[in-house]
Amino acid sequence: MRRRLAARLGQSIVVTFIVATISFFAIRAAPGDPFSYSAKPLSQSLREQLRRESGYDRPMAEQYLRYLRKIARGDLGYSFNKGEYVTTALAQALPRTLLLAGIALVLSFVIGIALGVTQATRAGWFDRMTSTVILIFYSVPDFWGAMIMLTIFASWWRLFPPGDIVTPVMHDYMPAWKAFADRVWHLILPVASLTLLSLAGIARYQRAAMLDVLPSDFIRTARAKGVSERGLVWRHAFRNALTPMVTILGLTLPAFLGGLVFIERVFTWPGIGSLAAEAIEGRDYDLVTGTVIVGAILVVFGNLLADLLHAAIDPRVRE
Amino acid sequence: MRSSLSFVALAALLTACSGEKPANSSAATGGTVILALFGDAISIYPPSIIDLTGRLVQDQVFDRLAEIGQDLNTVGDKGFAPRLAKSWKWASDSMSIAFSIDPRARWHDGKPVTASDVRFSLNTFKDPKFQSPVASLVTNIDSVHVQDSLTAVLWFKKHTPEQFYDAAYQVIIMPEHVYGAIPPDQMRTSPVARAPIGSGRFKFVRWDPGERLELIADTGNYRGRAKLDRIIITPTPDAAAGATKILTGAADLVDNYLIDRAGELDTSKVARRVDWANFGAILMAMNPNDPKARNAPHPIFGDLRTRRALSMAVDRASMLKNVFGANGKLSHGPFAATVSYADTTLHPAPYDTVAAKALLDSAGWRVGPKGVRMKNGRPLRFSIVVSPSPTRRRYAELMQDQFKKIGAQVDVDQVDNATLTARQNNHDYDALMASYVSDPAASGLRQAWGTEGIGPDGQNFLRYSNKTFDALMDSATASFDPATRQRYTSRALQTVINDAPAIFLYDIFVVLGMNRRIVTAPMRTDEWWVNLADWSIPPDKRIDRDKIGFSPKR
Amino acid sequence: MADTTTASRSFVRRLLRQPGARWSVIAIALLVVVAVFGPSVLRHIQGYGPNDQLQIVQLKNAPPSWAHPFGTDRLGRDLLSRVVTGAQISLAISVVAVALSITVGTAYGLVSGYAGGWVDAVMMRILDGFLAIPRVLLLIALATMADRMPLWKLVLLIGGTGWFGVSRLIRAETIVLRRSTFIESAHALGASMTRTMWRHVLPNVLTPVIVFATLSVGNVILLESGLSYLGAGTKIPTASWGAIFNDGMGSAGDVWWVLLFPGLAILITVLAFNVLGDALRDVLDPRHLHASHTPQIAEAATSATPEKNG
Amino acid sequence: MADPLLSVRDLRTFFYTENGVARSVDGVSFDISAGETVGLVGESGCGKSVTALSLMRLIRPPGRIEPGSQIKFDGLDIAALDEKSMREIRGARLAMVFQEPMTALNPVFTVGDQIAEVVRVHHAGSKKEAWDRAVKMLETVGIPSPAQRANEYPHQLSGGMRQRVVIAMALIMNPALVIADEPTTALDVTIQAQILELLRDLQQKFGTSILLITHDLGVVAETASRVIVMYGGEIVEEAPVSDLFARAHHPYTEGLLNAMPQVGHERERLETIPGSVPPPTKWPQGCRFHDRCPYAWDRCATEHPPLYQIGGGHVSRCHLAVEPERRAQKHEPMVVA
Repeated sequence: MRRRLAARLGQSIVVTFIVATISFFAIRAAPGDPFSYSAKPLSQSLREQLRRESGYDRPMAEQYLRYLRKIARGDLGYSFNKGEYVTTALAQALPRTLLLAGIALVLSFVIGIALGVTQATRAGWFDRMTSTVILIFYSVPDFWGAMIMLTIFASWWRLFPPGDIVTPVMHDYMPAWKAFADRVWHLILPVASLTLLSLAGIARYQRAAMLDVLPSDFIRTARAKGVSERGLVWRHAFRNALTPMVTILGLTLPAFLGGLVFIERVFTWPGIGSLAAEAIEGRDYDLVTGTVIVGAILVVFGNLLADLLHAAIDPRVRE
Repeated sequence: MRSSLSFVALAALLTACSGEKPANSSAATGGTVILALFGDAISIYPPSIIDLTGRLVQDQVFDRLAEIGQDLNTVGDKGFAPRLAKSWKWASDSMSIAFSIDPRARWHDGKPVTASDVRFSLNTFKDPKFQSPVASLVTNIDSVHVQDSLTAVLWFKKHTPEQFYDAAYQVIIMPEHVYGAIPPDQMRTSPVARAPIGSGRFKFVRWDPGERLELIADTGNYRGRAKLDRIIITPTPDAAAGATKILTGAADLVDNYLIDRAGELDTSKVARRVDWANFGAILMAMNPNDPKARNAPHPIFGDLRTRRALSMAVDRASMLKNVFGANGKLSHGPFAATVSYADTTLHPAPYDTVAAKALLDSAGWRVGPKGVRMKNGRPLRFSIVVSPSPTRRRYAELMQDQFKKIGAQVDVDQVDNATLTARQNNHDYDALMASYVSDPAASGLRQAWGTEGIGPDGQNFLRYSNKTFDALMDSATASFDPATRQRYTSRALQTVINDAPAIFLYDIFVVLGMNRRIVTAPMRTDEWWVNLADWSIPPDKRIDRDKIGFSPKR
Repeated sequence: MADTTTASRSFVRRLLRQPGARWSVIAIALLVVVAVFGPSVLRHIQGYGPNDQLQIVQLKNAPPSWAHPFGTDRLGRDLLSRVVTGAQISLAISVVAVALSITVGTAYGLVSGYAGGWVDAVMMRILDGFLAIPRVLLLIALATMADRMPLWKLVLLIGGTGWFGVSRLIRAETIVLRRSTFIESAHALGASMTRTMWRHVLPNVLTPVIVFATLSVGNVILLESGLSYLGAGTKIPTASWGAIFNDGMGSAGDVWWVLLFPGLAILITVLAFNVLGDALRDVLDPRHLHASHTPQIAEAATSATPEKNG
Repeated sequence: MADPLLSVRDLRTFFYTENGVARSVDGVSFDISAGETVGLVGESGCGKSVTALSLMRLIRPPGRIEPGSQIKFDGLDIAALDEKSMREIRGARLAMVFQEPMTALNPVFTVGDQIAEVVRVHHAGSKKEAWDRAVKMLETVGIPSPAQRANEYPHQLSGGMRQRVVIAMALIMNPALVIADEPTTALDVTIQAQILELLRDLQQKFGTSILLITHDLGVVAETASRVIVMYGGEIVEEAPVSDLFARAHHPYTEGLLNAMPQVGHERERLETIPGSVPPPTKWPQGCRFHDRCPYAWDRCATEHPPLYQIGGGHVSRCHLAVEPERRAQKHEPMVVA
């Protein structure tokens, strides 16, 4: 187990470096460099100076090696548009994204799994109806879904705030419990949108996984032992259907982060997704590679976590 | 680079520790106003400020020597109001002006404002290392002489009508003891540049880029405490989100309300509509040079007949109605109608597709297969570069179809703002939807359209060049008689219109969404925010966030 | 011969018996008809095209009427002809992009799986890298960094970022088959490598690839609309559904038709392809999830299922 | 004779599929006495397993036990029992040993846990007691170092061990009747013998009745006292085991016996019954075996034979019982696959 973990860890680090390489070359495939697109009016001489300082005038191979060395040191560069180190900007945005994404991820898995299991065990109109509703959610563009939520619950029916992480200004002056409530109040719409849009996929998988497990011989064995239906579903079938779900957890992470870009944008949530969109628009090279690398690290280590969970659930992969 | 940055980080830490005096709001003062602005500031260090949000912050945190009057007169010192200079004295030959600093003026860190700060600021603005966009405007100032700690004498190279304007208005006075410590080439990445200390009626508190920028009233300000306690700027690039914020009261002001939805403001109980026209205008620039072979004339726009034909092919009045409804303002030429030297009797060539087609025929563009005109085997095809701004994009799309009707095939090239700026600076475009902010001074016109403005640091990005125009503007700016100035200026403007270097579309017209509880002070044409310190919120209308005063944060 | 026809007939029957499959097949067939003939028929009837601005003042945001059943947009263009043309453009984008993804993914997977050894290891790590980057992020990065974007470039981008999952699947299947005896015997008989691949590997992966492709079409339509929302879509005034939808944003709430019709078009199409994909999967491969013959393929199959935004 | 432990009357279990109604079990009646071992034989598709599942009431939709069927077990009518009472019987009084030890155990729980679960769901002891009983039961079924094995997962055990676990699970509540559905099919020959041996020992030890379902007559010969042969969803022959081997009456039984490898009698090749079992949606008219029968005559195609009494406790569903002379006219069956 320990060896397997070490191997997976090593693999994760390798993948992270590959992602760094991909983003390095992808960005350099585009015409120009950060200084030819800087929003600030820079004179030709200053541009040249900046290029020299940042090493953009060096051969590609040398730039790449320097870049890898920097990354290995944990230095992701400097954002000229934001005027701060990329790591600083990321450190600021990451907790917000993790808060939003973490809650939504847990909720969408819990609700999605519960829904999928219920569907699988209750054939008939309930299954058909929920499947249809779920498929509709699955087929709606993320930003559209989020915009509809925003319009209904923030514009028409002003139950929730139309964006931001906390009430601007007032949050700082609230007593602790109120500040907490304020945070929750701001979280509800983006979390609900993200959850609704991602739980659709999860429920679909869970339903399929349950339908796969339910006809198994060991379920029949359990039934023959006198185990109740609830015990069959939630103890015997569920544990087994969870195994593929853990793999799904790892595999949905990139898609989930992709959806996050839209949700953060619609709800003006200043997390990694907004940062990435902003960085790309501003051609902030170091910030672009930084967000991509952090996104990839989230995915890669999410997969690692999924692997560990897999081992925890399924004794067959434990050795 | 790394070590120097950590040094300035330390400096920032030290400045951040300087205490703020708690004081509570009263009946006369109080209120927190949240501004949901389209973009975050790019820079808030005065010499490198280029965007509106940055200017807004600058105008609250910093002062000039004197402030331009509501009529925006730039000639002489008529209308100018004292700011850091409580008074000024012209030398008899007008080659120098002695400014007396208000002895009550203090920087936000408590140190007094001195004449050497004036000298420092002027030198900073002139220093080419800072790349200040206004560097070329202050070239007429020769030097600053510190006569005593409260008297700065500015010397000019020559006596010009706008020399006072150049000196008193274009230069922002900054504290030498704060900014002087940092070498110019490190200013770019210095935290000091991001935590300004000035003498204005609001002082800077914090800036989380992309999220919020906070200013609070400087309670001991020499010009009086601002009536509001606090200003928060939250960048809101999504216009629909901005609209929702203002209609729900989450924000107090949106600076660019969706023009199609302006009607919502009229019916809202929370917000109201404030129309504001500024010095901006939008035009479609036609590159006089071939973007591929830099010094060759442009294969399409090199010909005056073609440029005029294209100008006449678009129905500017209908497009204005489509985009702005009844509220739009049609451009009269290369200037905004709000500037003092505007001549609204001028008009670009009228909408006339028949004439436009005839002109194209005479220029050799014959209708070819599929309706696209051809000349020497080359189709009449060009692209319009446009930023994501919804109105400009809509104009580009409207023109695209109208050009098609006279046989020109147009591609609309929508790019992000950074790319647009880059391509504008590199002259890498056929046509480009540009915003053009008229300088309130006629001399600015010379910078923007004259031959002298061509070059990497100049403002004539269009590279329009006409000797007649240059001569007329020389005569205009040299004259001290307003009527004569205007006569020459009008003729110069007509010259540009005749040359059709661009299609002059509309004067920028902005709908501000404003919370109803705010009582505004007079808004100036160039900057609606200029009297923000005098905006107020009546005590009976204050909401929670207006009542927090300066009580320290949790 | 007779065998295959009855087999395919029973396949169709089984497919149509899946819940919603009949409905989705009808919807897709209709869409294809509309996409192929709709634009030219409409142009013939109406006398104008999807990009023609009819009356920029009087017909700005005109509500649905007899002359303009879907209403007009803010540039005075007929929304019906735009949505119909959008069917052609959006379907073309997705089909070509998906075809591209599958071609590239198949080639990559075949080479990797067949080569084995360190070549395979390197190719797979690279793939892991691509799979770890959210596709939306990769796409907007590439789309905004590359200046101008004609339609073919958009197709290239979408297709070029959609092959990672499918190549994993192909690789897994290739490895299984390479190890199995009949490939060895085919080799012994002197069959060339390419021939072996064609004859043995491709038929075996056809099923998951078909399912993947069907589900991908809907996914690409969503991606295209998402890119348009972020302002990185096709060139103006191309009437792709994402672009039409994007045009409608920012209009007041009472101009509902500019959002409703393109939105419905996207929703119905994506829904139809998803339902069909599900049905195909259930019919072609009942043990689709984890009960596949090898765990490797099971994992690859799940990863090859196109995730929304994935 | 006392009331039998199990008494099945006219059991009919049909599946309502897209291709029609599958009459998998179609009017089966038999008894099992306490302590008795009965073999139920037939090819796959004859309805043996469905019969077993019907007795356990484990038939899932689209299948159902038809009204009118009667399963009397221990004085209760299982066919009419509510689900809750049925659950109390399952695993406790009536247990089942399944065919595939590989898949019959849940891969994610330890074997001890799975055995103890039976005790727990029947509220027969605390968690600890249940575990202890499970370990003891593992010992009883002959698993070495049971305390350690109880903590292992199914995939860590060999096939034979797993089948012992399944048997332990079935017997832990000391049920009155164990239905063993092909308990040895998936195992290799030496293990098979061990498992059968185990079953016999346990039966003697606990006095359990066993319904042994198998396609292998050899297994029956070693274990059972009475044999029921099923074909086409019906019982075609029933006899004491010695009787059946000595005087098989039904041509189907005859075919099964001929297909059986016999120790000591090296034959060139084993005979097989020509053709295959028809799908349960399309049982043939008349005798359901007639198209594969080497003696079939016209009567067989039209008249469905009843169960003829042929001797003490020996019945056969074949018209040969009334027209024995036909046995001389052996011919090729009508349908040859």
